[in-house]
Amino acid sequence: MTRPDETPAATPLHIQLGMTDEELAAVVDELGRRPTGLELAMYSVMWSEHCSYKSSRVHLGRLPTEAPWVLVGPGEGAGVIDVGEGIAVAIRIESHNHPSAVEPYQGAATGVGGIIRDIFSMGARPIAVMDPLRFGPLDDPRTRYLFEGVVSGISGYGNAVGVPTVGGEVVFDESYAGNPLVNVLCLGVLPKERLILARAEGVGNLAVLMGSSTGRDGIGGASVLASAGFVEGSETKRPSVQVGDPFEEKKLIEACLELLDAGLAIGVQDLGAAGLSCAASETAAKTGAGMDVDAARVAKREPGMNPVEVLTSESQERMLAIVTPEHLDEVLALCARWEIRATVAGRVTDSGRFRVFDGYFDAVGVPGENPAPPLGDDPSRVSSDNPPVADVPIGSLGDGPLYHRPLAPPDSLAERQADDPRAEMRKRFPAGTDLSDELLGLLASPNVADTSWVWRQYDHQLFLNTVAGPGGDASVLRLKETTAKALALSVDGKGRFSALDPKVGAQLAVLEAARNVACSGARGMALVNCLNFGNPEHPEVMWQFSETIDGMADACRALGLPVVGGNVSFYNESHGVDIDPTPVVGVVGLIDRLLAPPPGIGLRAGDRIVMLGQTRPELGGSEWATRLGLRNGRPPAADLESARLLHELVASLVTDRLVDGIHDCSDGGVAVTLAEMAIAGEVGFRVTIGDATMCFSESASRVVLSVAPDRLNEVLGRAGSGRVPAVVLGDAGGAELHADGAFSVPLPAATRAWRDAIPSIMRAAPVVG
Amino acid sequence: MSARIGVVQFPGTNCELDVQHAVEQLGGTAEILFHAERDLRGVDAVVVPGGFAHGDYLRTGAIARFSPVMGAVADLAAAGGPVVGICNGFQVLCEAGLLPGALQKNAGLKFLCETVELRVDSTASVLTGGARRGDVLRIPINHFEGNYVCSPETLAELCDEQRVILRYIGNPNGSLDDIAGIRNAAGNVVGLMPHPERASDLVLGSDDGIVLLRSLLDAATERAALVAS
Amino acid sequence: MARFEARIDVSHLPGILDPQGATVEKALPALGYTNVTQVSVGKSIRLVVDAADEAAARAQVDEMCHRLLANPVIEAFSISLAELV
Amino acid sequence: MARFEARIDVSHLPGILDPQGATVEKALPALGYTNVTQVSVGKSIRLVVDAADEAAARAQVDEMCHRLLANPVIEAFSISLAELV
Ligand SMILES: Nc1ncnc2c1ncn2[C@@H]1O[C@H](COP(=O)(O)OP(=O)(O)O)[C@@H](O)[C@H]1O
Ligand SMILES: [Mg+2]
Repeated sequence: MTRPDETPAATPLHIQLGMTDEELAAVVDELGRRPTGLELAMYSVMWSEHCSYKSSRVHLGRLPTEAPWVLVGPGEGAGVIDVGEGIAVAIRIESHNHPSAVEPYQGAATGVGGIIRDIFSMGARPIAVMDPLRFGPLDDPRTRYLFEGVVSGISGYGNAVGVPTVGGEVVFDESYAGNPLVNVLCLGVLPKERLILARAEGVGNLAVLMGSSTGRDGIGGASVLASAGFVEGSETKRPSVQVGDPFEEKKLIEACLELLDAGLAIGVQDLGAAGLSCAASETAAKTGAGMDVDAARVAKREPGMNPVEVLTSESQERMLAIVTPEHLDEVLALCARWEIRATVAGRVTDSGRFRVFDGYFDAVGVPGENPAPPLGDDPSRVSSDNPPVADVPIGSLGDGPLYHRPLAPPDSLAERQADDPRAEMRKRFPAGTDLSDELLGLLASPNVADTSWVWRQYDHQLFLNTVAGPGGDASVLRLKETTAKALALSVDGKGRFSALDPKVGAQLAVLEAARNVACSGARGMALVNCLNFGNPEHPEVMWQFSETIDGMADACRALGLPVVGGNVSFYNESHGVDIDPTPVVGVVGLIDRLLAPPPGIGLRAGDRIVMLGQTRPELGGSEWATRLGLRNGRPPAADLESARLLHELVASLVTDRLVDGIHDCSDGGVAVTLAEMAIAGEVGFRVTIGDATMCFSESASRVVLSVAPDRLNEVLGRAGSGRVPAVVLGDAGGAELHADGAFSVPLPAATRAWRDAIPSIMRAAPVVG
Repeated sequence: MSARIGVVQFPGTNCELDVQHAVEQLGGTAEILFHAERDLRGVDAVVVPGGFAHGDYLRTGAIARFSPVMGAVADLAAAGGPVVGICNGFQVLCEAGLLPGALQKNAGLKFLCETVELRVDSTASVLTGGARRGDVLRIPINHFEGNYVCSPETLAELCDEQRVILRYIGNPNGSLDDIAGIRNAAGNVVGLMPHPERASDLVLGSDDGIVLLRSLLDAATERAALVAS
Repeated sequence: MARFEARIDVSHLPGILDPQGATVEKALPALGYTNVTQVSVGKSIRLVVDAADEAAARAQVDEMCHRLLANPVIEAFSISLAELV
Repeated sequence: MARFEARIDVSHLPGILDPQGATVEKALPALGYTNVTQVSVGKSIRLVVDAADEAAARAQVDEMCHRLLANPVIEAFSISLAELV
């Protein structure tokens, strides 16, 4: 465990804490003296990549963040948008990649716990979680162990804390074999007047620490896990594994929301990375006030914990509430009712400094009691001439270094882009080849196959909002707080495309999420991103990052989607190899009047099948090419304007109930889209698509519709006036998946291949750590 | 007059608002009873809803059954008042000894959230009074510990006295004799793993749970009349 | 007044099936362990209790097991005590 | 070939949070037990293994704990063996 007092004398402390000599110099400069051990520990965590965004900040500014309905943009616990009728929605996404690689169950569980705290710390009731997940190939036992553990962790924590997991993603690709990606999104609803920010102001007001006791677990978690790349074995990190307690968090949710309803808090902040040092200093820094903290007032889990451990511990399920002394008793009573610990750990000052004491508040009469010391601990000394163990300018912790890291495209990129899979595919699959086995193979690919093995383990129905749960395009949640509004949510990432062109890859991720949302009849309202990248000290990685930001910014502008929050995860690498750049986006859309569930993805017998959008011979980065070992080429083009037109048309077709079934084209191309629609509708089809390339191309901005014959003309007419290309592919009916000259597969065979793929792999040979 | 249903809230309970919503959609009134309360404020019936009371730590329902409110719930049950435990509530009623048996981890050792088919096997209970024997209902389950077990003697008793009110068609969790829900001898205390409140609105996929919730409301109304007279 | 550490071993009653034990047992052969049988998974609870003497401590722990720590309907328990000095 | 019964006691590593133990401990005073501290809840696994001798049996059970029965990242385990005759 990285504890300053335990580390070998050889390497200087700041190096052990992951700080550079320059960063230490900056601290000395800031303080005009050498920092104390505690001060150094606090700076090391607060200035870590994870907390300070020191490598990414210079780029993130290029994202569009504004729209009239945005109430809170990036920079707070969560983004907040106004959905009307006095109701607002808070949303945020976070990564927990490294902890999940060390201990999949607890890593994922504490990831869920952390993102949920971000949401209710804004005054919102968390009502939905989504979990975009990425692993190595599923035939590797280590991957099965991680997959099983992560899914169990999300299930175990999310279900018990009482927040439904309504959707997500699972992707399996060799790029993530050594470094899985576990991202979690949370969404909450609140009456606008309950919105609260993490602010500490008013000299003499008190910082009440609520929830779990503070332990040695997770000390230095942020700096060690997020700054140092994830290393094989990782023995050194194991002691900093965190165990989540969903029961404690559930009580915290109820207590905090009650606190805010009663108007008892001035500000609320969750304790996350850097624990108390971050929460206490950040809240006061935002108002230019100061903060005194007394480590002796913090309830400790273990005997003999020193202030360094107390201030940097990242123990889970803790919140900080800023309250006035008059309200203290009420706050403590409310916490007692919910059976959660609450202790006065800090006091707001006007010193402009962050000061940490160890036994001082009693002496100077700060209200509140010292918690009972853990067994074997001697009560901490108390004296009024007890000097601070840390005393720093309060702003300096939060305003870490800013790096303009060098950028350079990977040398191999041009070569990879030039190497298009098409020629090779034509060789392997000359015109007229029967593609039935190719289709069956794709349906059985874990990237395409039925994911219900995952989401059946998640409570995805709690709160009676889930109108469309996992298994379709976007998830749809009704807002019972409103007359008839509903939200649509989708998370998507396109790492393979990003690897071939990070700018286009980012655009394609935004387009797919927005397209999914449009397919449920919603209008896109906001986007959050989770940017999973390799080592920022590699110029290629920073180039990929910069390109990603530009691509995402363009796509968001074109679609009118403000970016209301995000998260950057660097150092996703193993054995020095960086993961494919993997921006994951979550898009939330609004349905103004939800009168009946959206049509869903199923075909209806007797319907005509219509494709909106244009298919081009685009196989670069496609599931089909990748399965056959071809990972090169260019990703599909991302035509932003035609995407915007498509989304508008599709949303109106759905809200006007002109289609019986609708599904967007993504992994595996239109052939897979049609197969999924057939499986869902339990009916076959006869269509004309074209050759293998046309069947499996992953051209963007395409949607397949199941349309009643008597509505066909209206649909085609609307497409025409909406300037969206539309073709009739054929008809739904029978028990055969048939495409002229391409494939012909019995529906039961397709259904089995798709449904059994993941369960049978997970049943085979039990997973081993 | 509309029946008043009390919905118990332990720390960790999470379905209380859903049950309240569903009851009110059906024209009943429902109020939350915090676990620390000792009296039931004169409600006509009690629902112990789903969730994770006390985190399900140690055993599901093990700690919850000692909450002050449970004394009053036991009194209501003894007096013939309707008491229904849904999911975690079923587990609590078993731990409290108001219903026989116990619920263990699912046979597959996985949490299961899915819609299952149930057959109504007894209508002699406050929850199935309005249903017909043999009716098949599509209602979601949402549990890790729904695997019903009891001694052979208890099972024989349950079967002989037709106290199994709901059975799974296609047992999802390994429950003994496909048991999804049982009642006490008098029929006023019921426990079931499936969530009727999650099947109370077509926009959510099924309204097969309404017949059960209605039966409960009717039983509560009867109880109210009885107490009044 | 003396202080005792109690270890309580909670296991399934005979005849009550044990889903966890069964699953583990099923998993073992695929891991190359073909010589393992009768796997059962129970709980092991540790606590420290202050009491006048061992008899009093045992009586209290036994009562705690009956009331809370074990479920007599499906579980058996055994208690071992050690005085802490 | 001999046959051994193994009892494996799985507990939390020091410093690793034990929410179950903490919650049980908090619940006890309400039941009238005010003299109980340091409650922790772990797993107790029983199994029967056939092996050449005790050393072989112990080696295999230890390996099984590392691979499957315990999670060395957050759990400690101790093994006790008894030959069955
Ligand atoms: N890890 C997961 N957790 C919950 N739901 C998931 C997960 N992975 C996939 N799903 C659900 O399965 C469905 C299909 O996922 P996906 O194929 O990624 O959708 P799309 O291709 O339309 O983005 C979606 O409804 C998604 O929410
Ligand atoms: Mg889709």
